[in-house]
Amino acid sequence: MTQTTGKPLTKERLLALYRTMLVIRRTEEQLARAHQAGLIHGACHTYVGEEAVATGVCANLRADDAVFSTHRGHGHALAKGVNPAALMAELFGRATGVSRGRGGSMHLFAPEVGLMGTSGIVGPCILQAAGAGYSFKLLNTDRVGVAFFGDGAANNGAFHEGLNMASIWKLPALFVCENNLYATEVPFSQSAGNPNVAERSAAYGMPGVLVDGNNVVKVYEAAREAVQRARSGGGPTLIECRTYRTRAHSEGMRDAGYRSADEVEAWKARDPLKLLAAQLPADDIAAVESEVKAQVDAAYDFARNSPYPDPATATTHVFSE
Amino acid sequence: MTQTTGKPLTKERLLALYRTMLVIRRTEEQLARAHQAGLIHGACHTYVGEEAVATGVCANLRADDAVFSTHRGHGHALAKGVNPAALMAELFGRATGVSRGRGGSMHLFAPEVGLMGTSGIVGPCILQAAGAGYSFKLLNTDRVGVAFFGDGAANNGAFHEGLNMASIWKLPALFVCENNLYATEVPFSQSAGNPNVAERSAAYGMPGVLVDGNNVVKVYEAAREAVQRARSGGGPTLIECRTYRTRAHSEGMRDAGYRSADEVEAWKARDPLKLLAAQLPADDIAAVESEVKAQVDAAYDFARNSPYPDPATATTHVFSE
Amino acid sequence: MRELTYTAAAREALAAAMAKDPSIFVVGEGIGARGGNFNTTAGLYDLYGPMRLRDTPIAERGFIGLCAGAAMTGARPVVDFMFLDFILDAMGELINQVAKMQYMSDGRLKMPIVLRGSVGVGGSAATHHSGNYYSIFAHIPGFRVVLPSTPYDAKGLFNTALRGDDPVMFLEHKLLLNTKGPVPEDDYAIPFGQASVVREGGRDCRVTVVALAAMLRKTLDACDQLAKDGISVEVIDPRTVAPLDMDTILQSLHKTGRLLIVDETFAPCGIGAEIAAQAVDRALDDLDAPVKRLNGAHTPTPYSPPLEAAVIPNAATIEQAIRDLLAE
Amino acid sequence: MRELTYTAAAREALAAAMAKDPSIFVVGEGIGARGGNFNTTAGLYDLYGPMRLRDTPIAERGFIGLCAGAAMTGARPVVDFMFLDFILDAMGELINQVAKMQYMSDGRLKMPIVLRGSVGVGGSAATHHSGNYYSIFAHIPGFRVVLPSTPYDAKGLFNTALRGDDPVMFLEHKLLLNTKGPVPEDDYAIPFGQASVVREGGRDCRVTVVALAAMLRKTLDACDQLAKDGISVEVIDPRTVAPLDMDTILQSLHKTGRLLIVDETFAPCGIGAEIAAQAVDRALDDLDAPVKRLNGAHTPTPYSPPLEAAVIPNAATIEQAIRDLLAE
Ligand SMILES: Cc1ncc(C[n+]2csc(CCOP(=O)(O)OP(=O)(O)O)c2C)c(N)n1
Ligand SMILES: Cc1ncc(C[n+]2csc(CCOP(=O)(O)OP(=O)(O)O)c2C)c(N)n1
Ligand SMILES: [Mg+2]
Ligand SMILES: [Mg+2]
Repeated sequence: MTQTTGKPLTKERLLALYRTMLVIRRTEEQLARAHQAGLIHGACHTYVGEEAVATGVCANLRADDAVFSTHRGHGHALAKGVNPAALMAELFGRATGVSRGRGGSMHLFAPEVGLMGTSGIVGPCILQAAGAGYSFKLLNTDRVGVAFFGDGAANNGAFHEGLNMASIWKLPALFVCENNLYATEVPFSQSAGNPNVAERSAAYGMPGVLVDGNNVVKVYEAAREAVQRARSGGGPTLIECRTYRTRAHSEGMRDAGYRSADEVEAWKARDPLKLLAAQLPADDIAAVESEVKAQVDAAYDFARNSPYPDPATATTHVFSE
Repeated sequence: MTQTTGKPLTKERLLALYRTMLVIRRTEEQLARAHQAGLIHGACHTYVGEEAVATGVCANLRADDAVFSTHRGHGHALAKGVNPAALMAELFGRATGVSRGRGGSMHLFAPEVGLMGTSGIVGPCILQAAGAGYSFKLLNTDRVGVAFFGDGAANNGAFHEGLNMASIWKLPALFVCENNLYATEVPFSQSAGNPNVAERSAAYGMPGVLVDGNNVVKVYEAAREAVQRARSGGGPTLIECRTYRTRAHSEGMRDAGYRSADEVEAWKARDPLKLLAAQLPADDIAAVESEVKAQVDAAYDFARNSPYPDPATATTHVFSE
Repeated sequence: MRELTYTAAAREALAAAMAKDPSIFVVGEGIGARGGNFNTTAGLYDLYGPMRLRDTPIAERGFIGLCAGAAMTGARPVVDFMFLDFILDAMGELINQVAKMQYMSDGRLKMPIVLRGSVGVGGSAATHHSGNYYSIFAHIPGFRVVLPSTPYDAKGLFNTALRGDDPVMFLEHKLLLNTKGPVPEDDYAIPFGQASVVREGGRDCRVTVVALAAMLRKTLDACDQLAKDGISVEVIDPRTVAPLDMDTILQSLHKTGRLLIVDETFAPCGIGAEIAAQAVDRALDDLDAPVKRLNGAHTPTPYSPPLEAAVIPNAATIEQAIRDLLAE
Repeated sequence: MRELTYTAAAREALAAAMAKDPSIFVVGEGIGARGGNFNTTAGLYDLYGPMRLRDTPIAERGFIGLCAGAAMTGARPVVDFMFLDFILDAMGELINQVAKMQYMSDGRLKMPIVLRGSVGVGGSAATHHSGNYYSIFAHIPGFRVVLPSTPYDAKGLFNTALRGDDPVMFLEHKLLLNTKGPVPEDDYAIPFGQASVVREGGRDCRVTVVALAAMLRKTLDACDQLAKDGISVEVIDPRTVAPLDMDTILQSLHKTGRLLIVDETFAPCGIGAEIAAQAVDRALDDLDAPVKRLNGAHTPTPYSPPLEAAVIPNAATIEQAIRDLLAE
């Protein structure tokens, strides 16, 4: 486990973090409503409750750093700089979507801002982030590759192979495990022989750190240190963020029978937005709130009014020419 | 790390261990000569230098315990009870081979004695041994599943997924890592972020033990404890045996440029047969030696004189009927 | 007759088999207390508990390898993938271990393992949840590959899968899971390798259509349209693609002289190519026209409804393909 | 002209490309200081060191996933599998990530990754080291699939592979690796999708044989035998199976009226089925006889020489198949 260091964050910085978390929250809430309204054609996994993780990590990244994400990727996309309008349009299947309607919730691509893709398959993002690290090192840049993934992915072979390679080759990469205690309805404590993900870093000879994933400042600080290490040739870091998804695994799915109401309430009481808001002036919070509301409303209108893609484009770009 | 306990082994027991190791050694040496003579049609990976591992582990197993092994599987086959004649015949591609000539060096099957198969692919044996454990537990038996695998396999996703499942379900299984320091010519220290395999057991919440893989008594004792634990419902164990292959990765391959002559000599000085022989009466050793020589000579004659399989059988048994 | 959904029909077969045979166990993600993402195991956990209904970590390669070991040592695993796409991480275990084990052990080991999962394009599932891999499994020796298209077939073929000693890929098209149909209560098994002539052509019928999985319903819809114009079509559902009942297809072709294969998945090296290749090898003289294939586009599956619709055949394109073939 | 081995020819292309383009790196087991199990990278480690010649752990899925990420971010990975069989653990990465990335990103990401390895039956390599997976990769959209049969083609096609931005499967039959042939020193590239008419039939030629990889040499041997009886055969090597140059095959078929596909690997849903299916679709009127396939047996590959020989075509069985087809 490593120690985080550095100066306390300014109010402006904290407000910016709050703003990003709020964009994610409000966008997700809008998506949830849109799902009920039948505007989303496929799956929709929200990030509600986990906003501090993407926000705290991505605040340390540049646009040319590469993020690889999961089925639960809206938050990573937004924190990395994807416009809520382009995200919503994607889930609505529109040509203006971030993936031009090809992907939906689980396949978000915005290489322009370093969102190199989310994946409907659990695991690959870990390897791809290591690969981005390889590329960045080979090409002598100081860019870093970042993987976000769930606790469920930590039991997958990709975790083992990816972390080991990143460690032996000292690749500039961050492995951010969002341990929300469940993979769909299966508790991590039941599927992991050792449910402390950060501790597993020892098996790879890599620094590992456990942070409160609902505390955006803690996440930010841990990521800052890891990013600095990566950029300066110090190699990869595993960061386990303990957090919680407060909505169902995916929209429209039942959310009962596998976790207690008390547990959900206890985590809601530790809502990452609430925790940060308590440290900031109410006026500022209110201002951000109305700004974000306007942005998300506009995004929704944009998405809803965007055209569907032309079926004639359904087979383009299978190959590079 | 666990403590080994139990009474010292009797002379008879030690001689039996010596005998098994010697059968492996002499069979391998014969196979190496046969390879040079062109009698072996495909690959041949010998177990010379590592005999104590298979011997010490299998001495604790019953015929109905299931062993799953690797490309370097001759030693496991012999220690589990396969006849040297059937093994040699297999490498010579004969109908009398343990796999009827279908497999050669890397595909040995003798379910009659619990050798459930060796594999030319690195990794699967780990999962299959866990699966045998699952089966044995489901069917309420006290049988155990055992995987032998190299250090190279410990970096493979199969290791991660297999050990984790065995641990969470407390399967009666042993995972025996034969850490001979190299995967072909790649040093384990270069390919593993943490080259202490036994320590990795912590990542799975499983007991792990490091033993001197050239000391058959140490291996025997560690395996005894692990087998007892498995049979009595205590779940799996990871055993790392540090050992060394003193011949080339495979017969006919160059064996230079990646390890020093000094290193090889130092390990030869710790030859597992020598170490055990030093504790036993020279007469007894000599008697075993001549017995084994006769057995291996006979095996060689049997194999060489066996018929090739009938080409008409080349496509049978793809399916069960 | 009683009607059941496709999923319920297969579950009935599974439940009956588990009641009889304690060596059967199911693994998958959420197939325990949750009863399966598609209700494939609903109710069974309460009866049999975790050893027989085992929720797994997200370790597809791992649990297939584990099931291989279990199948080699006396158990009968059923692997429930939810979406079959997740099987790909386990291709090494499947192709090099599961499919080869009986052969390599010269028949001394058995490999009674049933691998099931939803396949196919539909419902904007997008490219990681829309795969159809049956042509690949039919290419590799050692698998039985089953593609039921009705609840009746689902139960009968699942029964056969559970009783044999071979690895079976039991592939359930996602658009069929909730479709209903008559399913007898009794315990029947449909042998592998028996195609079903779903719609018999009349005397004057001049075209045979082979349609697989979800394409069957669309083809029958197209045939209803064509019937209005007095056009008769003989429709065959192979039901299993390995083994493939080519005889039934060739019998029909002998009668009609024309063959179209409608298959949602990719054309190149697909099961449609195999059927066409066997037709031109064994029945050239019966062919009054080229053998045609109507396939999904050779592209990953897009999400957005108009894009998704554009990459797979539908009743209208099937109807047109039949008309075009008849015009040849 | 200078003669090189197949492996040396491909290595020449790789060495020249690495000298020019610092974003190319190679990964594999023993491809660093050791220079590759088959000498595919001999000499390069001394020039470029470990960052560009990277020995990997035995983690095929892992390093392919890693290379996918590297290819998405500006590097050009070459994956050297030694035996292609080891690729199977990475099928999920290949099918769901590598092959789909360009499409799913709507062309904004490229996937310049070359995957190479030895394939095929021979030398008692036994079932885990004898795989041929090209029909599977041709089935899946998104791959270029290359099967060179001569040193000349190996260099020219490898050059094309290294210059494009698509995932390329570069498959080297193990029996060809040490074969020698003329290879120009200059820097030439052979476009994908151009079959080569290896042996032109005479005017009276009544049969076209498509032969792949190691089957080409055996087919030519068979043709030499047939020539003694005055039988002329036109032989075509597709060189790439995706894209597949069907036009060249159909042109020949138009001339000869008969088609045989000789392919070592499994028949069902194989590339031979695809060629036959396209022939009967597009050239029925040209067919004077059924299209025939001669394939390896549909079985895992056994080790023992007489068994191994029994599961693949040889010059004698090819000759017989041609005679039989001519007799139809
Ligand atoms: C390889 C693979 N197996 C199974 C699934 C189905 N699946 C989708 S999400 C999920 C749970 C993921 O859990 P976790 O990684 O903890 O992420 P979370 O949803 O909790 O954020 C599963 C099993 C999948 N997408 N990919
Ligand atoms: C999945 C896979 N990748 C690569 C190989 C090629 N290969 C055969 S043996 C070997 C080295 C194995 O090393 P280790 O596991 O340490 O076993 P050892 O040979 O040292 O006993 C390799 C890379 C293989 N057989 N399987
Ligand atoms: Mg989770
Ligand atoms: Mg080793």
